[in-house]
Amino acid sequence: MSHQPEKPTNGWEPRIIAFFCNWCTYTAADLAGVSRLKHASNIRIIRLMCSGRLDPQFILEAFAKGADGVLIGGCHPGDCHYIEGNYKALRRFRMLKRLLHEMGIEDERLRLEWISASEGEKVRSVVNDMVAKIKALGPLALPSKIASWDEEIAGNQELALEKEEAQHA
Amino acid sequence: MKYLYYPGCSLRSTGRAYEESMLALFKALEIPIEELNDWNCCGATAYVSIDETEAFALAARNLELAENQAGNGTVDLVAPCSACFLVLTKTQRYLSTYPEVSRKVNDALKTVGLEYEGKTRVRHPVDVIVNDYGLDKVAKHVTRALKGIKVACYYGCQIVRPFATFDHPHYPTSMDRIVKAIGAEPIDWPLKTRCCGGSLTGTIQEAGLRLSRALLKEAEKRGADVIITCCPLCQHNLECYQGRINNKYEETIDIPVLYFTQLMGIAMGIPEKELGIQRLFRKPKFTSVSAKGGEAVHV
Amino acid sequence: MSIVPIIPSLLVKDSPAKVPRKISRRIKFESELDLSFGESVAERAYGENLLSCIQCGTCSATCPLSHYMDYTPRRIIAMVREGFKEEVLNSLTIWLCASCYSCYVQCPRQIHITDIMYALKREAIARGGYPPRHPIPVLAREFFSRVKRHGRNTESFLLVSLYLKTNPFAMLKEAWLGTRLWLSGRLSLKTESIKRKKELRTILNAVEAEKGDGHQ
Amino acid sequence: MSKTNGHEIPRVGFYVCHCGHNIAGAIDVDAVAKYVATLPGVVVSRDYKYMCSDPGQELIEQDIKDHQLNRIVVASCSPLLHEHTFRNATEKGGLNPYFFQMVNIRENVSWVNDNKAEATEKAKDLARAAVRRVIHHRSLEPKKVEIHPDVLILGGGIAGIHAALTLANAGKKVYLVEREATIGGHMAKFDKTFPTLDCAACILTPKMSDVKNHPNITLWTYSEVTNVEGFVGNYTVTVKRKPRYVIEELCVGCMECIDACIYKEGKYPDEFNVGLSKRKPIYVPFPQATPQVVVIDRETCIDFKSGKCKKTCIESCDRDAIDLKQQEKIEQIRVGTVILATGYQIFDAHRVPYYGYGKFPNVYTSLEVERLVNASGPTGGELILRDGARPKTVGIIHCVGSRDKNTNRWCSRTCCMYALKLAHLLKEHTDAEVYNFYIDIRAAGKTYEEFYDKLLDENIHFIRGRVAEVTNWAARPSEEGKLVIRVEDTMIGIVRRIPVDMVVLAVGMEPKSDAQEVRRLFNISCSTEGFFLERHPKLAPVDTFTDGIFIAGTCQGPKDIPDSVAQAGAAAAQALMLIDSGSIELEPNTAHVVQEECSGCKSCLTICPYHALSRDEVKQKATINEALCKGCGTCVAACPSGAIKQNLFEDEEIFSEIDGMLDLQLVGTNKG
Repeated sequence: MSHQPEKPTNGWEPRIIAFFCNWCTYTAADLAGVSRLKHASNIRIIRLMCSGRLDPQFILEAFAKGADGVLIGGCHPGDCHYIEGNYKALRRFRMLKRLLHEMGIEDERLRLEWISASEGEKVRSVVNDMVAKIKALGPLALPSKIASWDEEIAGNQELALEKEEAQHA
Repeated sequence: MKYLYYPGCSLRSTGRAYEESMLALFKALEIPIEELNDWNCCGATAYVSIDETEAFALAARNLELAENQAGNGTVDLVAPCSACFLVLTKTQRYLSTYPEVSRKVNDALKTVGLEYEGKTRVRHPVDVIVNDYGLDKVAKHVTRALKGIKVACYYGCQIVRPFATFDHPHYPTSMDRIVKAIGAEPIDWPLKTRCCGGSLTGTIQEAGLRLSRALLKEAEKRGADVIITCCPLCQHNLECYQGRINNKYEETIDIPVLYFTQLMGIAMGIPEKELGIQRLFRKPKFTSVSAKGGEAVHV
Repeated sequence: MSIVPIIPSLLVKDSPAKVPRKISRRIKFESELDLSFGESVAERAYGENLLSCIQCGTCSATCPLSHYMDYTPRRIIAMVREGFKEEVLNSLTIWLCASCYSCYVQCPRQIHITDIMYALKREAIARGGYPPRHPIPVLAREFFSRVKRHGRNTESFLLVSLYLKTNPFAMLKEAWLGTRLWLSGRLSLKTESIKRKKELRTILNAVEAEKGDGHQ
Repeated sequence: MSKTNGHEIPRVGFYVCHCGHNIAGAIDVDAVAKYVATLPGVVVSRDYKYMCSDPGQELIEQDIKDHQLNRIVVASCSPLLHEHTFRNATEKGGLNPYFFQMVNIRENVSWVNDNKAEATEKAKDLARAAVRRVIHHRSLEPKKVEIHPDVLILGGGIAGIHAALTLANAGKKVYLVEREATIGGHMAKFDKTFPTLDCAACILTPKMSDVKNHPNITLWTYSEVTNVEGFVGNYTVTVKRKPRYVIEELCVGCMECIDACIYKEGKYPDEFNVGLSKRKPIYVPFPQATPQVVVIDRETCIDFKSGKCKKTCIESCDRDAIDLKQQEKIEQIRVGTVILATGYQIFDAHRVPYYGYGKFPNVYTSLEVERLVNASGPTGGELILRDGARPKTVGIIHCVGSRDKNTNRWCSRTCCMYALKLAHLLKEHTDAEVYNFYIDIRAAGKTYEEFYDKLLDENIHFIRGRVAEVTNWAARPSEEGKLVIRVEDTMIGIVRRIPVDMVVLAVGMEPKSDAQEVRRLFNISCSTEGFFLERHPKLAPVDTFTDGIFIAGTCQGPKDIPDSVAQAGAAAAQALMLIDSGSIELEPNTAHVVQEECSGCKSCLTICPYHALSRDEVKQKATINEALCKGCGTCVAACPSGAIKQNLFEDEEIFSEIDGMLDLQLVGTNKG
């Protein structure tokens, strides 16, 4: 297993997982499509009924499985289809942001945006902006970091060395 | 708050009276202002016609120098000449709107170790007086009543559009409000933002003169005693070519054209000499009327 | 830069209502057009909306100079779009634009018409396709080189060199105004200049070096 | 392969749709199908021209039978469009419809990406995620809810009136709620209607009285909806009935009280005549107002302002209908469906000061001119200007506040035609020279073009050009005292100055200023422009994204009377469909508590906005009332022990979707 963070190479493209609520932001992304508003292809959208469904674990899972950024899209304050799910999302987002900060994950990698069903243009600009910012940061490569942390915790330095040697061979 | 002052080339020659009167006015109102060190040409109209990016770079150097001279925080750079004001605000707008412009200009600035961070705000003296200083305070400085004097406020094109935000691009009112504050009477004048002809009075002169003539005639028709402007080129066109317009089109127009700072200065009793009144070709006929408690008579 | 010589050929006359009684052949073949002209101008002039023009004529109607133009601004936009490069670059319209930005603020499609006019002027100057001794390009060139040398412009010197390069006799016509200006202290004969000239030149040279793809 | 819920071995069928050129033009669909075929669990992987077509759906049905498929994934357009279609196909093939997952590779991929290689990669990622997700899907039953047969219609303009009558005639009970003191809306203010030139009042007022007299319609004017709760089939709506200080049931509309008012003349701007005349504080909006009930405006009535009025109005009423102490009334109603027909407002011409509205008295908006030419208008149909003169020349400026990025971008659709109509009427009333200044004439409608032809024959001027300014700057003696219009005649290519006596601004239509509040109240969306958003622009033009809420008329976008009426009929039919079917199937995306895993911590109890969660005090565990649950999933995310599950959005489903998208391959292994 390699411990070096993957350096940004010419081939590297950030991967961003987006969680969009069904009523506002997902519809806005559809609108962006219908309006042919071209944007960076680095985003992968997961549809939830409400941003309130967003379990912080989903975000951690995304980072842990190799996402370079996570974007959350919900209805504007006061517009939630389920009255106040977006406020819950905001609270969890703030909490998680602090946690990620502790973990050394840059602020720009987790983003929350209120995008209403009519704001197809905003989907484009937010995605493009986020991709540009994450490109500037480079890969997060959390999976390999986690692997090295795990091994450190286990104190299993020898095993790590062995594996490295095996790879060189 | 201290303002930085960007004179521009015109205020050092044809627009000298504008500089003199503005500085005298700021002094009287106790608005602190200091000249921008080593400012260069803004990169006006003529320069843009040759190389636009270089023009942006010229303007950006001034913005950067202002930022530098001010130290930290934002800084207000006062540009009285309309053309300079436009070019500087436009540069700022385009630097923030078009990443390509911003990259080219900043790369060029970097070659001499400069970097513009976007902390300069370009201001026009009209904006500063109306929105920062306040007309209530202006009114308190008035010592000569200009009552009954009808003033046509001429904004010209480039201070209200398209990048300024302090007034309406079609129907600006800032100067009209200044005129009211100093006790004179602004007239309703539909041509207040119509072009005076700009540099065409020199190049394709007949077209330029006709534009100035339309402005002068309408001001005369609406009973203006004086036209005030806030741009050295407008002032030059409307004043210096009045004789030629009269000759050419058999008109008998005779309207003094003052900088708004001069009119304010007169109302505040600042000596004529400090306001550069002696440099005018057509002197205002009411300047000698001192109105200590009495009514000013306009001729 | 206000007192500049006048070229007799550019004097404005009221246009005759009568059409000259001469038959002329007017037709345009697609092969005579430069079909990429519109896009290339749009790209250079922050005219990203140029192609969205609906030909409503607001620009022409709000323009204080459109009645002196050979083509109204609206027609210039249409011609740029359709690739009438020769007509556009040889038109008087682009030189009559006084940069008052009326059209820029009122255009319902938010087309940066003033910027487009500048881009056309630059292209015309660059290829030399303007009338000889035309004062506007000469003025622009003189201004450009003075600022490049000194960092500032001295209006009096600008004018003198301009007269010499266009129409020396016109200087006499304007002399009275110059004298009055000089007497009232409004025409300085001292060369205006900045201190760090080298710094400025380095910046401008850097911009120039950056070019190369022909974009300005 | 990971476990499946049915303990069966997953057999996934995958289908990627070309959507003609829409998808196949931007994504290498063949490569996607070939790639998905290599994924674990996938038995069939195909690409097909149009998956939503009958043969496309049959393909799924047939494959389920032939290959014993137990999971289906279709990569095509947005699930908001065709999820239902493919669930049906899945069901027809013999599977539970929820063993299906959709991949959006059109709106989310092919339409927004230019680079074919990148788009194909993205499509593969999304397909892989869906394949992994669908394996976890469970068999579910849709939730059924009853539909309450009563309908609320908001807005009493022509659209609301028509929808109300349609439903009432079908035997349904309708509540028609109108904010103003009368129904009729904008149409009641119009003079003639294009292109037939029949009088608006003549065709509208009979319908207004039908509304008033219909036994199935409850008409509440001067009323506003303040709160909406519930969901499709079961809405509880709170209506505030503002006091009009006249008892509606007693007033017969004799108007003697108005004559008796201590104001001898009208003093305040008359809203119905758009400020062109004055009314008293006690008034009836217009002669045919429905209901025929007087209203007292507390803002202007002396008694409300000072308490020192002789109250002559009260004395004059022999039915004692005036009650100055009347309070507002709150009504609560239950309805199953709602039709919003809240209309539009005209563009405020002050926003384009270069046309001089508000500065020059002889510059009018088109709505003011409608009143001016109307026989019951402020001048009795005499066309005289504010200064008392008759105009000899009139300029009508089109597209004021339309097709302009600085104000409103859209075409208001009706202005061309009503401007033509006004041109005709002005010519007829005054024989003036009438100029139309237009950008394009849009006369697309049955017999509209013919109307335009007629106008041309009437010798009305049509100048193609957008006016730059209206001034009182006279450049010639002939322009003195006139309003001067400056325009380029773009057909001739020359700038013209045209002096006129009267300017008419053909103002556009825009969303009502409170459209956003109404939208929130009913939980629907607005388009970028601010009009209410329909579920699908072509196929569901009167539905919204919220079940049971329909839209009709100009609140959805600019349209003329025939189109508003057509939409109103359509909305009524949609409501009828729900009501008569008696019930509706809802997404089974509700949450439930797995009792064994619940620790009884109560974290979830306060979080539910619908109070669907409660605590079983005996078992010390949370339970969910599925009838109340709307399926947002907020409680699921909040449960610390993972005991709450949301159907269709279970943790495993979402985790597998995330994992599938990222397809983590640690260095050293081969990338798929």
